[in-house]
Amino acid sequence: MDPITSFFHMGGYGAYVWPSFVITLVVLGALFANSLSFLRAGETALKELQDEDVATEDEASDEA
Amino acid sequence: MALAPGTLFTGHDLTCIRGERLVFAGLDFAIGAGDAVLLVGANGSGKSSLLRLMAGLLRPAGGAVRWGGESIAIDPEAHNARLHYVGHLDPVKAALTVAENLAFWARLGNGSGVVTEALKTFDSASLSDVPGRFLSAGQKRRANLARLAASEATLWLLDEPTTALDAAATSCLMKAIARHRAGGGMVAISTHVELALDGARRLDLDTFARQPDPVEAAP
Amino acid sequence: MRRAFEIMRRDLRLALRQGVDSLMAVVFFVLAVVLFPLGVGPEANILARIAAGVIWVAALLASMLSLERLFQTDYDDGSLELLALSPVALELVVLAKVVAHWLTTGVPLIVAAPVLAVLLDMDAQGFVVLIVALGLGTPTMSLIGSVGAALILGARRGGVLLSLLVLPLFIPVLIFGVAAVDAAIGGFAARPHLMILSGLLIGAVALCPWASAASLRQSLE
Amino acid sequence: MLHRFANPTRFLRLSAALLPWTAGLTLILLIAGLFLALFGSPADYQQGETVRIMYVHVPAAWMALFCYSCMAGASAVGLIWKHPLADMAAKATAPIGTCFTFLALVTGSLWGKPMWGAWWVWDARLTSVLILFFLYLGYMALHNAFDDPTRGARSAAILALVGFVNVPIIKFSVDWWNTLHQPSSVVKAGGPAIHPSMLTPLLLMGLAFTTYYLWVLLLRLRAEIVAGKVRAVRLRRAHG
Repeated sequence: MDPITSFFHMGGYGAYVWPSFVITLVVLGALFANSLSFLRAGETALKELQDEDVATEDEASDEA
Repeated sequence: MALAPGTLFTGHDLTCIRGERLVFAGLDFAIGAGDAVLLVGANGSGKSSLLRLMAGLLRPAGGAVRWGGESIAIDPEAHNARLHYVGHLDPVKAALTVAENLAFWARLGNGSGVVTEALKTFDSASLSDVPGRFLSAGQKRRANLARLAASEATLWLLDEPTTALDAAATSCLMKAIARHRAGGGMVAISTHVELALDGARRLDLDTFARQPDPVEAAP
Repeated sequence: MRRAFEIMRRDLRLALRQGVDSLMAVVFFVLAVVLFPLGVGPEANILARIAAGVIWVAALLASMLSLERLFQTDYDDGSLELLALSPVALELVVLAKVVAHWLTTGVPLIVAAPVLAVLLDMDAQGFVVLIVALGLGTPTMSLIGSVGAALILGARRGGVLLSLLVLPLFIPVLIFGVAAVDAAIGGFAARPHLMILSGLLIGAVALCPWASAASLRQSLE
Repeated sequence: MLHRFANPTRFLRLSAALLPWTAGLTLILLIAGLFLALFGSPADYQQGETVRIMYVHVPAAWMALFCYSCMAGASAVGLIWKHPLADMAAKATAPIGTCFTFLALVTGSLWGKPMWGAWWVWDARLTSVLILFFLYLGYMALHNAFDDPTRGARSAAILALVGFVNVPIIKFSVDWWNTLHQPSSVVKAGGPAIHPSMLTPLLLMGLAFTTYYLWVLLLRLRAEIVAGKVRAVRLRRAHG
């Protein structure tokens, strides 16, 4: 058995060792991605609100 | 109503936060024996919040509420023993009769449980044996207000007491308040309706609402 | 203390006047236990083996179902505010209401339990210990449940949420309750399990009213 | 100083400085840990290669409990000193703790299958982790069961403290329950004394998970602050 397959074979337990590492990395990655998108969504929403504020202030100053 | 002369019910630089909204900041008040304070202001200006602060249901985000110089938070039970609070809801249990409801609240306060007299002051003596489930909103409100007469309390905190009350009941309430103040009691009422209370001071909450928003209060 | 008894008396009077509501817990308890033979099969030896566990789980679920009403009705009609503003400590108010709740739902469960034990062919040796263990367990469940009931006041979908909050906290009571009965049936000493159950009860009496009062104050703000 | 007005800008500056460090540290530790776990350490003489799952399962279980303790600590600070940042930290920790608990359960069951022949074994530790998972779900469900976020934070904080007091009691009762029903002692995962060459990857993975927790916590805290500002702007508009 050449080294590559033996590496994946994991002494016959590959079907358990690899999924546990893969699932761990996937879950941690997904949590990180979720947190990042949560932050980006908030920032864009805040930016839009602030732009609207600036817009309404400009209109107010035009009318005055 | 043994009230040491000159003891004041005071609020110092009160700041109130409800949920994430600054309701009012830097608010002061002082109520002495026989005083009446009318809380007025737009909806959401914090009238109910101030009454709940005075009752101790709500803790101020800043400042302190004091009774005779001592903060009410130190001994809440003692403060509860000297106040009556009438909120928006009328706690009249459907399964109990009006007399049973009233007797319960009276015995829970400093009253003796004899309630016929109290029912008369709000002319709802006829309702005494009627179970709560048959009462109209106005009758429930009168039964709730009867608590004021059923047991002794120095400080009355009334949150829009005249809602659902007809003219006759409102005048009963005014008479009861007048008697209470004559006996050295204090009253704080939040109201939208013009109330005929001679010598009552007005506290307009709109003047305390214009403060910077907390989240933006960055240096 | 007089005022605490006043509150308890009112709650008991309310429960007896609306008698049907407090019977709901017992009816659910009996129904839940009756379902097991229909599901698992009527063989006496299997039923006897799982009798203690089935009775305890059903008692746990029955007492939890009736917990939501503990503060909710008073919260909705404004009584809770006045109770919090009464000259008696809020912790005592909670204790009075929990005792009233236990008397109206816990005690009927204890009364019904031996009857259901017969239904499940439980060994006669276990009856006395079952009653004693339930006598110690149901008040603990009412106390821990009162914390959950106070936490969900004003929450959306409170009923389902209450079970998710409270069931994990019931697990120690369940484990030692069933262990006590199984020990009695197996001829072993049930005392250690009952001692731990009473320890849990004493701990609950000390901590839960304080936690419930704290969350009631939050909900009234 | 009014904690209520604790301005988040000081925290935002601090977290902006810390973020790159925690990110870099996490990645380095993770790569080193994974390398040692998969290649650097020997197989166990009994369990063979499956022992490698321990390098993920055990740190995840550690973190599950560690996050719950952090959540309870932050809740206590939030309740006692009413510090908004503490409430946010508790809220941000919950999902991270839930993920670690979920990972501990999944890797535990993946480890159990080859060793004990079943996907789920009512082992005392696995059962306690399962109950901890429900405590997390209860916390998060209660947290957003209220329309007013402050109300949700306060209730959930009390639940976190009540839960924290109950965790050791549940652990004790589950262990007792386990000895009652399983007199034969099950092979202890990780063995009595861990071989030093196995210890280093275990510690590395543990450290990697901890720095990962800090990294994602800072991210979620910044997100909570921004969300708070958005709510504040919308609230101010509503009330003019």
